[in-house]
Amino acid sequence: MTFLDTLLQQSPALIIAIPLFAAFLMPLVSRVHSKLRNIFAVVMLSITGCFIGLLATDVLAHGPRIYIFGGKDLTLPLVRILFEVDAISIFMAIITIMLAIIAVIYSWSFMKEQDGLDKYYTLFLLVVTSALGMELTGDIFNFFVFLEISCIASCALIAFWIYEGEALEAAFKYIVISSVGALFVLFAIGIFYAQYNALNIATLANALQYTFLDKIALIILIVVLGMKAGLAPMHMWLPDAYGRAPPSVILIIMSATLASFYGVLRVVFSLYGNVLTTSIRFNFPLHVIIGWVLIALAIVSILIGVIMALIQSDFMRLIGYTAVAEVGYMFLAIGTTIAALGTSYATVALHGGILHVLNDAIDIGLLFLIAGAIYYVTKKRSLDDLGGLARNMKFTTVFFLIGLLAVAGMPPLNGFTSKFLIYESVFQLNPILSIIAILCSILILAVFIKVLYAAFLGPELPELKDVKEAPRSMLLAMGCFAALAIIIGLFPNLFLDTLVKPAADALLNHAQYITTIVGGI
Amino acid sequence: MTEMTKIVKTLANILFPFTVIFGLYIIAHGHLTPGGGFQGGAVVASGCALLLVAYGSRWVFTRIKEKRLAAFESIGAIAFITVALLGIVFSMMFFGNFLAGSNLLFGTTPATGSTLADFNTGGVLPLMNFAVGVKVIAGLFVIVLIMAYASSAKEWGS
Amino acid sequence: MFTLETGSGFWNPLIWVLIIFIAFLLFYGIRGFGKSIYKKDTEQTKAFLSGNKEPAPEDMHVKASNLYWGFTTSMKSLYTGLRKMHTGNLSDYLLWFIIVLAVLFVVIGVI
Amino acid sequence: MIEYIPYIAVVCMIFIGLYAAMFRRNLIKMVIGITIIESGVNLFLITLGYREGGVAPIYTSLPPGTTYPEQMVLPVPQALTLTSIVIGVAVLALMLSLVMHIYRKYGTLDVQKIRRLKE
Repeated sequence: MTFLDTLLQQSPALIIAIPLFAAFLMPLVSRVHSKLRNIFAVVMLSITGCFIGLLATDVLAHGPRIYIFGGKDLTLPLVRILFEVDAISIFMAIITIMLAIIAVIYSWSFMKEQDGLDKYYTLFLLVVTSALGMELTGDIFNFFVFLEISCIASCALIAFWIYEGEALEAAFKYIVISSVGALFVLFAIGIFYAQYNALNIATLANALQYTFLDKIALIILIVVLGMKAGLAPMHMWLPDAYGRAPPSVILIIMSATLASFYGVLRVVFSLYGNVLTTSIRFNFPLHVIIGWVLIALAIVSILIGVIMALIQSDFMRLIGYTAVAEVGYMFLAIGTTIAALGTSYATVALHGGILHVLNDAIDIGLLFLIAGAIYYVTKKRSLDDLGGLARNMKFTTVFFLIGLLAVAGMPPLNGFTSKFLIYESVFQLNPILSIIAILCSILILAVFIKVLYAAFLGPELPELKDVKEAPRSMLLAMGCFAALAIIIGLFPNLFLDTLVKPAADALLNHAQYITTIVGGI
Repeated sequence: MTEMTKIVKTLANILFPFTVIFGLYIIAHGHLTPGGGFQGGAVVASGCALLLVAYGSRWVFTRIKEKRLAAFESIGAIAFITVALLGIVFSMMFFGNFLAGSNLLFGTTPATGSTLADFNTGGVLPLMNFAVGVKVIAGLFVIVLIMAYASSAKEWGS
Repeated sequence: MFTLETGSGFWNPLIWVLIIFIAFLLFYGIRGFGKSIYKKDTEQTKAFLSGNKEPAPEDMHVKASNLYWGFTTSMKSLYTGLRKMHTGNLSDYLLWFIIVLAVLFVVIGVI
Repeated sequence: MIEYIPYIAVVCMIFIGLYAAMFRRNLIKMVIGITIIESGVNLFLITLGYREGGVAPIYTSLPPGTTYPEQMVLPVPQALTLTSIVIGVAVLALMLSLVMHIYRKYGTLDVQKIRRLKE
């Protein structure tokens, strides 16, 4: 057992332990020196990134890997907490750690003159830990605990600018919605434990008979995790929270949101995998009904997100509504996959949906960083009193152009690759859905053209005369996202074959997910 | 909260040590009797609430520094995670119970069936209980103090 | 290796960029043949306001909220409906959560 | 019928809590409503582990003559409830401190008036 093998074997636990350890070391480290604190945060996150990369190479090569907390081997009754790392969970972990590292680099200079930064970094690392925990865990109660930690920590982060009343209001709305939702998830977990006397996702999936109570649990899990991901009529907390939090915090809340989206995937594909095709309702199999429910909610959230984004004047709130529309695209792809389970274009839709998770994280992240840079330099939130920023904010304008083309799904950039896959496959399910998706993508382009004209072009405003370019670490963060957007745009197959296809296969054949645990006993 | 009369203060003086000792007892015997880090910490924090009610928040604030509580809280959390990481070092498993069965601290394995409680059992569990206890005591102290401070705005004249 | 195969179509970004680059060169060449009577900062570049004095550039800047003025006024009924729906009231957020829960209860067949 | 009463109590508490959270205008009453929902769900978890004539699952204080694995009450749901109570304390403390700050900034606790972030 070489040293690397032992590291690999322990990596699922270390991926959670290191950021947690760093989170609680932060108050002590920041007593020494503030610059040391920033370096400490970046170093700890990149170590976690290395472990995730190490684990990714192994999981993509040899299939799911289990990690048992506190016990050597699988013994019945399965009481220990299990981590089951799958191709889809390691893909989401890569996105989370990428967002976290870039957000730390960004907040290096964005948060320079704020105080209370050791609590900021502690909460920051707690949200990263809980997002990673939600993605790696194989135990449904452990998923609930990480969901709650991410709720509490990100709510405290939304309220970071405590002197602004709106941030407090947004944080209070977020915590009330999340805690009511999480209590319903706990109710669903109680239902599972009552019937199957197990908390492990694989044993539950194996034993699930889709009784009356399981229907209730399925609905509660889909609705709550959909609300946490920002699905249609329950999306209203998202523009409030994204509009009023510091931009590096928004990146982290977005990774928690994508972890909830991963939760929906895990519930529908793995937990209810066996019963999706067998149980009948209105003489349709269950997967058609769930698929069309998700598609309906997705179309509503795309329409609401885009139409509301058009009339916004606050820049960050406008991107919040676009984020709701982008989550709608993801659920549209997942809904098509579930509705048309087993057909060829279903797997293409799943590839599009999973790739769109990565692309959306990069594009919306880039736009939030740009909005943060503008707020940092001009201290103005509303687009009405901005103008002519392109003159002295050259790099930010170039990054904004890349972000604009990417989020609207224009060809050379990464938004197009995943939206192209989604359009192609959704068209084969029902052409009208694809038409609505394309039109709304054009409306997103219109929204950001408005921002381009209002904020960047136009004459020089007198009060914005002495505007300087954003500091270097912000430009570095924006540069990373812009480079990633171009690379994924020009070489989609690189990411599609190595990361997205194994992740889609891991979701589709849920038997492998179950046998790694149930078979092992 | 404003100060209370002399009688309440003397009663608080008598009661406070007993609540703290009772809370520490619950933390220490977490692996034997019902209780553990969180419940014991809550009992000790109720002692702090007792002091706040009896002596008023201004007096308590001069005695308990918020900075030191934050340090205690992170020390408790770091102790918990180091014990878990030591599980990897000694027994190749995160949260591994490397002390159980070894004749080191808390090492003896208890006999099955209804036996008398033996404090020296449970391996890593008591250590984790102590760490969680320290963290919860500091954490709940801070919550009680901040709530007292925020709700008595007129007393502080802010 | 670089083409993205979806069941019913394909997409190759590199060839697309190549074509756009060639088209750009072509366009630049054609532009060269145009008459170069355009001189900067002369009467040609002044906006024709039928003799009125040109206001200061700051006031000419169209603000963001009235940029899509036509679109928003034509969709006036939709927008007033959507604005009323987004009340920002926390009780309504929970109400929407319960409504979606109830709709799904009916659709997925609990009641 | 007698063993269904805790489940009926759970459903009633969840509905009362939801009613309070949704239709009460005072923020603090909403927070109290959420605590009621939380205790309802905790009651649900506890009643799952109930055993007829059960004994607390602690070896050292077993009353004489109990066959210990069968008559013991299930410890796992109690562990779940304990974690849920710990999380409930944290969420409650956060919500109440936010309510205090909101009162200081908005001057009111009426949820209808705390609506600066609308459409």
